[in-house]
Amino acid sequence: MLATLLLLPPIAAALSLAKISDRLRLQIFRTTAFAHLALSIALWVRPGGELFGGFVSLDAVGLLILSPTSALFAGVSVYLGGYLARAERRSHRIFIASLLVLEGALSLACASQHLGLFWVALETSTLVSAPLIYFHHTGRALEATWKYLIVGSVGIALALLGTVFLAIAATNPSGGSTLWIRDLMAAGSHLSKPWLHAAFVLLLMGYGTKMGLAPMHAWKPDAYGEAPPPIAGLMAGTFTNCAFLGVLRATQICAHAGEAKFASSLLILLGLVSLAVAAVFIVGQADYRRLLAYASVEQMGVLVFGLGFGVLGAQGSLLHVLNNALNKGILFLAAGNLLQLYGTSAISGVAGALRRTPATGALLLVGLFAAVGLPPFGLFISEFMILRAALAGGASAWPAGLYLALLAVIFLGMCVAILPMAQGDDSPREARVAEPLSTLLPPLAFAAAALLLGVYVPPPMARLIDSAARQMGGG
Amino acid sequence: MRTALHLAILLLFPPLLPGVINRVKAAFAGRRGPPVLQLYFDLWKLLRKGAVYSVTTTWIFRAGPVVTLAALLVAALLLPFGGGLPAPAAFPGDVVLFAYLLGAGRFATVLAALDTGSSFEGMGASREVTFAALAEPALFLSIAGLALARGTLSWTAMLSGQMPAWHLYGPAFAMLIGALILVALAENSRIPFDDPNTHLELTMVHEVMVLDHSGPDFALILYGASIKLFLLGAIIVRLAFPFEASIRAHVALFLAGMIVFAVVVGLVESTFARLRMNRIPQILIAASVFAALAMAVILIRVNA
Amino acid sequence: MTNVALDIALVLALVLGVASLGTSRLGAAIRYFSMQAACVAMVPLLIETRSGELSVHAWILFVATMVLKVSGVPYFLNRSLREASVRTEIEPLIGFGTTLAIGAGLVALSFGLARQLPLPQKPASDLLIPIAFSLLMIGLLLIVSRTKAVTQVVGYLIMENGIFLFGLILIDVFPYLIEIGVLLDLFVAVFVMGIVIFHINRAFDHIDSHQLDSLKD
Amino acid sequence: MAALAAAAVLSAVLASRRALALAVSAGGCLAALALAAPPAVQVLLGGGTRTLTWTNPVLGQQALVLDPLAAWFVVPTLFISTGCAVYGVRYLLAGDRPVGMQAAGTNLIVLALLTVFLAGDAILFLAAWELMTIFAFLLLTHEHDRAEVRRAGLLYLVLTHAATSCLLAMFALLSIHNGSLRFGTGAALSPGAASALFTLAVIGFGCKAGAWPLHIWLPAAHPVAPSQISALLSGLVIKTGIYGLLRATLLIGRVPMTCGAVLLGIGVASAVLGVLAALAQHELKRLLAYHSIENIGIILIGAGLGSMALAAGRPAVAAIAFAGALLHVVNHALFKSLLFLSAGAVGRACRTLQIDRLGGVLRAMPRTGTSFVIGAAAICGLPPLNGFVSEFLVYMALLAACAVFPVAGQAEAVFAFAALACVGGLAAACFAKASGAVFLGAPRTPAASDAREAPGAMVGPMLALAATCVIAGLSGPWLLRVLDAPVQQLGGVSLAATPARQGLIATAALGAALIAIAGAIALIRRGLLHRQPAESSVTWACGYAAVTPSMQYTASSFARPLIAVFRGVLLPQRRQIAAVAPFAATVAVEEHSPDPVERFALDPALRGSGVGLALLRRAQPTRVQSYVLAIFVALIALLWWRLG
Repeated sequence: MLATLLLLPPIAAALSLAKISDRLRLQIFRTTAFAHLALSIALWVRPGGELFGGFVSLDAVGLLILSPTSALFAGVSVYLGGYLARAERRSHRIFIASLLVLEGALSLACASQHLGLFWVALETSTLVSAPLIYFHHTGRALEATWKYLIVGSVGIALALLGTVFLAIAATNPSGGSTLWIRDLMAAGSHLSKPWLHAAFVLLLMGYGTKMGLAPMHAWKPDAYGEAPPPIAGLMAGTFTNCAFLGVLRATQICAHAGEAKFASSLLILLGLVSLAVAAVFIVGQADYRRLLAYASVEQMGVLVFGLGFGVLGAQGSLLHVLNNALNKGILFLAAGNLLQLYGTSAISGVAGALRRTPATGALLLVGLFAAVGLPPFGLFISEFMILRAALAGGASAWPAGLYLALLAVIFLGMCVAILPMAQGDDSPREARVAEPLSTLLPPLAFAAAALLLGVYVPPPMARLIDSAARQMGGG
Repeated sequence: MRTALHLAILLLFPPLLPGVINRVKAAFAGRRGPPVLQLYFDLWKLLRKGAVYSVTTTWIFRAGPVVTLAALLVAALLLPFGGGLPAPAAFPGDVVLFAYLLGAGRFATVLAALDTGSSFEGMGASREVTFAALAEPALFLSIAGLALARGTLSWTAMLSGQMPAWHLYGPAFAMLIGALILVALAENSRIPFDDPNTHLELTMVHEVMVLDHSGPDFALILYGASIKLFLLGAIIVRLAFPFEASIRAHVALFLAGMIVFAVVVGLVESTFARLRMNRIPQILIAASVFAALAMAVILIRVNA
Repeated sequence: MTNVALDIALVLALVLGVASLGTSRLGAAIRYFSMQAACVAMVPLLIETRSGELSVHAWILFVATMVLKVSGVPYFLNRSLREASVRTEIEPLIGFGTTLAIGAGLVALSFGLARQLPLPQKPASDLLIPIAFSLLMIGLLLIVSRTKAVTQVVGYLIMENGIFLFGLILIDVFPYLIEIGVLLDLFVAVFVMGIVIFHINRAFDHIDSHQLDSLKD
Repeated sequence: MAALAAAAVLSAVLASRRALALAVSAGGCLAALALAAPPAVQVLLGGGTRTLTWTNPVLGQQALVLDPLAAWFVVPTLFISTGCAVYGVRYLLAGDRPVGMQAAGTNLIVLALLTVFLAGDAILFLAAWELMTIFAFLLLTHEHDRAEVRRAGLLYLVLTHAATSCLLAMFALLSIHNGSLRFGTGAALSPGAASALFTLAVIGFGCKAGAWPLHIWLPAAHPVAPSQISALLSGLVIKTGIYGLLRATLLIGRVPMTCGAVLLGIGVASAVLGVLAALAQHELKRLLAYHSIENIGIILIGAGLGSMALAAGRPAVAAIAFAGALLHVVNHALFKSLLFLSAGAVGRACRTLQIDRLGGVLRAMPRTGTSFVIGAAAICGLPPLNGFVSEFLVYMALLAACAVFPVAGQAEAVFAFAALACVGGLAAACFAKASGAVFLGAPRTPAASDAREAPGAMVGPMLALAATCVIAGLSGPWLLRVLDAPVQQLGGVSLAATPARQGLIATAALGAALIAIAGAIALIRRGLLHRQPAESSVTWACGYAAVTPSMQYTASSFARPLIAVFRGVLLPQRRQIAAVAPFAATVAVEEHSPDPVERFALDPALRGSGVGLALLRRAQPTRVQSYVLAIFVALIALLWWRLG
């Protein structure tokens, strides 16, 4: 089952490269994405075993990150039908193929048990997302793509270095070493401390660049601001989570080596810096796509911040991963609808969406409320869990206080920006616009899922989060 | 029996006070002045007259005097006239009800004044509420001071058997009396706050509010005003003459005290000039300061 | 003997890196990189000869690096350069002299940093780690200080060479497949960057990333 | 509750059928009333609690708990929301905006309110709390095409959320201390920790309640909302802040006396500054909004005093104080919603709520006007109406505290006592101004003279509320019974064992006496007038014949002397166009008193941080080289920090 899941996207990618119509390509994508979703749901019921000599196997954390990835791809595959129909005509050959490779690479990243393989998967996903960002072929998109590539490459290079350092740290007396995650965890306190520390810094910086943690975040607003919104949503909701998986693995290893304190100081620092940077740029933001990008920086900050507080915090962070993915799905897809409807991504150019297109307007509001951590959406629960962990575990209340204050500032910024888009006077009054169902259903489904996670976390998921979080506790 | 005596004093005695005041003022001015019982005659005459109502008025205008008088009468039920004559109704906290009943009466009068739509009555109402709001802290501080000094929340207990208290709190009580006299003068629209005898509407406070009332309504208002004067006077008199005696002597003492009070008011009216409107708030605030000082003294003594 | 050869290869890689900091011609920068990659490619073989037999792994690594980095990558870069009219770095963000000075400082820093990180096992050469760090720093410096897109790719590649050197400390930790994957990814990266440079060239009529600054808040 | 949820869904579905959706919404409220009121009343009368628990996979045990304190808030919520929903049907149908959101939102906010009161664990409480904020926001931005409405909504949302951050922290800390998210009783905390938690609670709940100086959202939000929503907000939503504070005092347990003293101080500040600001308002609903701040202040005086008394070991005083606070919560809910509803009816009939443009509305709208006047008298605390009873208890508690507190507490109690007296006087002045200028006299503009009485569906709830105000004022002995359980929960002793018992009974009796005496006097008066027919004439204007309505004393002039006395606090701004020549065409004087907190704290803070953030944003790099440089520098810095 796991093998099918991993092999399906690349095969479909190859298929879509053949000379076939764009409609068929989209169909292939949709079918693959839904098959992928079905398979990953099936994996919840019957966990897959080890594959390829143990290189690939889905553990609790992997499954937790794979599931929203899969769901987001399925949603976007539906959404693209409506979106592309309204976008300019252009061959989708590379676009669809890249999407499929991306899905494959991300699935591989989730399932890889070897840090080298993980790195390869993530690097692949970085490269294939370049054509996705460049989809609209504008000068600005080109600039964004270039920046994304350079910054992303530097970041991923640092991650590679970190991986190598980890291997050096794990050198055993006989000269052998390992990059198997389970071996690294088992090595525990035998890891060489200075190299482990350096490795952790590099991995955090490297995968942090991919996540978009400040100060490595600068590519993010550019890329999300210029990529087609569904692609930006995919990146914000899946790609960054997979990069977070890298940070998670590194933290896991650190925790098992008894260096949890070292890791958490860095995680908390970067988390707070990300929150602060996001707060500065969210307040007064003039472009809603860039706004969402900074919101993503914020969420990433919350993720690593939570990870800095032991098992409790990791629980919150893992739940947050799921919620954030769904939330990004809602917001970016709604933003895509607005972009197509109003033809601008300037906040001042959009007003009265609730009147003009009630469904998208409502989605925007729901997405906003979910993003800023209001109930009944899941982010409320996960942010509260993280706060609680921060207060319970922290030696001082400062990080928790800063976290709350920054979240409040971000709340202000997001509301100031988005509320007038949804509400407000849409004069000159234009007729209501009927939107295709395909661009409404996916975000609605995400909203429903986000609501569900806020009200009731299914017990299997709760158990999985619990067991995954325990890995962060060391020992 | 005692209640009946209390009610009799309450209902019959008050209109005498304005008469006394007027006689004192006349004496100071070298005139003979109206008879002491003038107000009784006026009331009798007014009650038999008809009434004229402005076309702008509503039930509020008609209800004003009624509610005012009713509130004052109920307030009067809470006030003891001395050891032999406890209040017909006494309970912990009646001091607050008393003050709020005065407020209710004022509110009704003010609304009735505003109902006429006249700018003069609006002006009077505005002044009335302003001065009342500023007098409120002085009254309540005095009440709190007494309550603290006597360890009770009821008028009846507060104003009886207070000889020992005077020994302990003498200076404080003196200041309280000063504050209360100021409050009484302000509440009853007396000089130096207001001149009941002025003929220029622009300078009036209370009188201008009731310009449009006539006949029995006006009678109710005049009667109510005398009761109000009587009530505040009674507090001051009970506080200033803390003597207890047999009931008959006591009633005589109390009524004599009330007449002295009226004379004092008359003296004040004769020797002071009416203040400028914008000076009045300062005086009222000064009254509050008096009361607060008294309170401070009491606090020190209580905790000593 | 082999020790000396290893040291020579490493020092040569460093010198070539520093040279790329000093050159203004894009073609030369690509050439320096390619030569540096060749030096680095030799290192695994030289390390292994020190201990006696040469493993298959080392050979595969050598061949893959030679094919992909030494010939493939420069080929692509030169191709994207062919379209461009300007082939020199005219206005670097930081002057050549300054860059060289900073570069020297960073190399010194790298040697210092290497002292902070004693290897668990004694490495084949005590120059390995300092030079790996140096290449990393030089690469980053190149990216930061230059305006031409191609130079930045070269900077990235030099950085990558540094990481490759680190990887050589423990040859067998990466399975072949993953090692190849890493190299392939690098190659694809350069390929994609080449395409983007081509597009930039067409869209902006220059390959100067200097003017790519229209995206802001 | 199920009925409410169902009604919400139903009315959302029916959004296109305007009338039907609103009717269903009102029906939902009614059903909730019928279902939920009996158990709540039972709990109030019989004490005890009812609990419903379940287990959440990630958060552990959750529960809904109906204890006396919750029941005390639940009952008025049910009644008043039903009244508001019924009123809203006709009110909203008169407008031309979509009503689906209003219909569903009304049910949902009531649902959220009930959940807040019943929540038995931190997560449920916070979730319901925030949901209530969201729904309140959505409801009050009904007319969101107007910029001022959006601004008010935003201010509300952002401020209350910022305050909620404190609550998040407080509940998180509390749950860490208790080891569970379930609400316990009286955590045994060190005085320092208890004070910290209490401070967080005061900020968090105080903002929602509208306590000074966190009140700024309130006067902005209430006037722009539809009137029944203003009523709901002012009557119920801000009361959740009080509920939260009381619940928090139960959860935190014993706090040092200073905490209560601070709360009392906030209460006094809110009451005094609230009523002063109200006095300076020119718009009726804004004026009412400031009175909400004043009344919240009175409630906080009670709550703070109660907490002080508990700390001082005086449960009897605490019982009276808490009884006053609790009773005032309900009373304020009653008369404030009554006032907002009648103000809404006036606004709808006259198309303006500028006090100086109205006048004489009572004759056109007798039932609305009478309701308003009753509400006004009640809010001023005039006997025999309900407002008096609760203020009476607060006064009494203050007096009692004077006698038994340590000296600093005594001084503060005396100060609060005097301040409360002043507030009473000022409130009376303010409502004399409001009811006088709006309902009495002659209409000042054609809009006011064209007013027509509101339809029965709007008048009905108003009259019902007015009647409740009167009845509640006269039902002291009964109040003693229903108040007993929640007061015992908070203060530990029965109210019946305190002097408040006699006070409640006597005030009710004397209230009845007042009505009886007034009736008797009225009868006598009628008998006297019966003989002489009453004449009608124009108002006597001291000899001046050509009187016009515009010559009436305006509300602004009415309040002017008091504003002049308190100008040091109110800081009025005057704009004057003086007459330059005889018969000048334009002569104008305008005086506004913008909220000092907004003017001197909020606005400069926002402006300053806006400038600061803009400066930071300007430092943003735009070149890819800088992006990489940032990474480079961060890398070096982190390596230096952790390895160097």
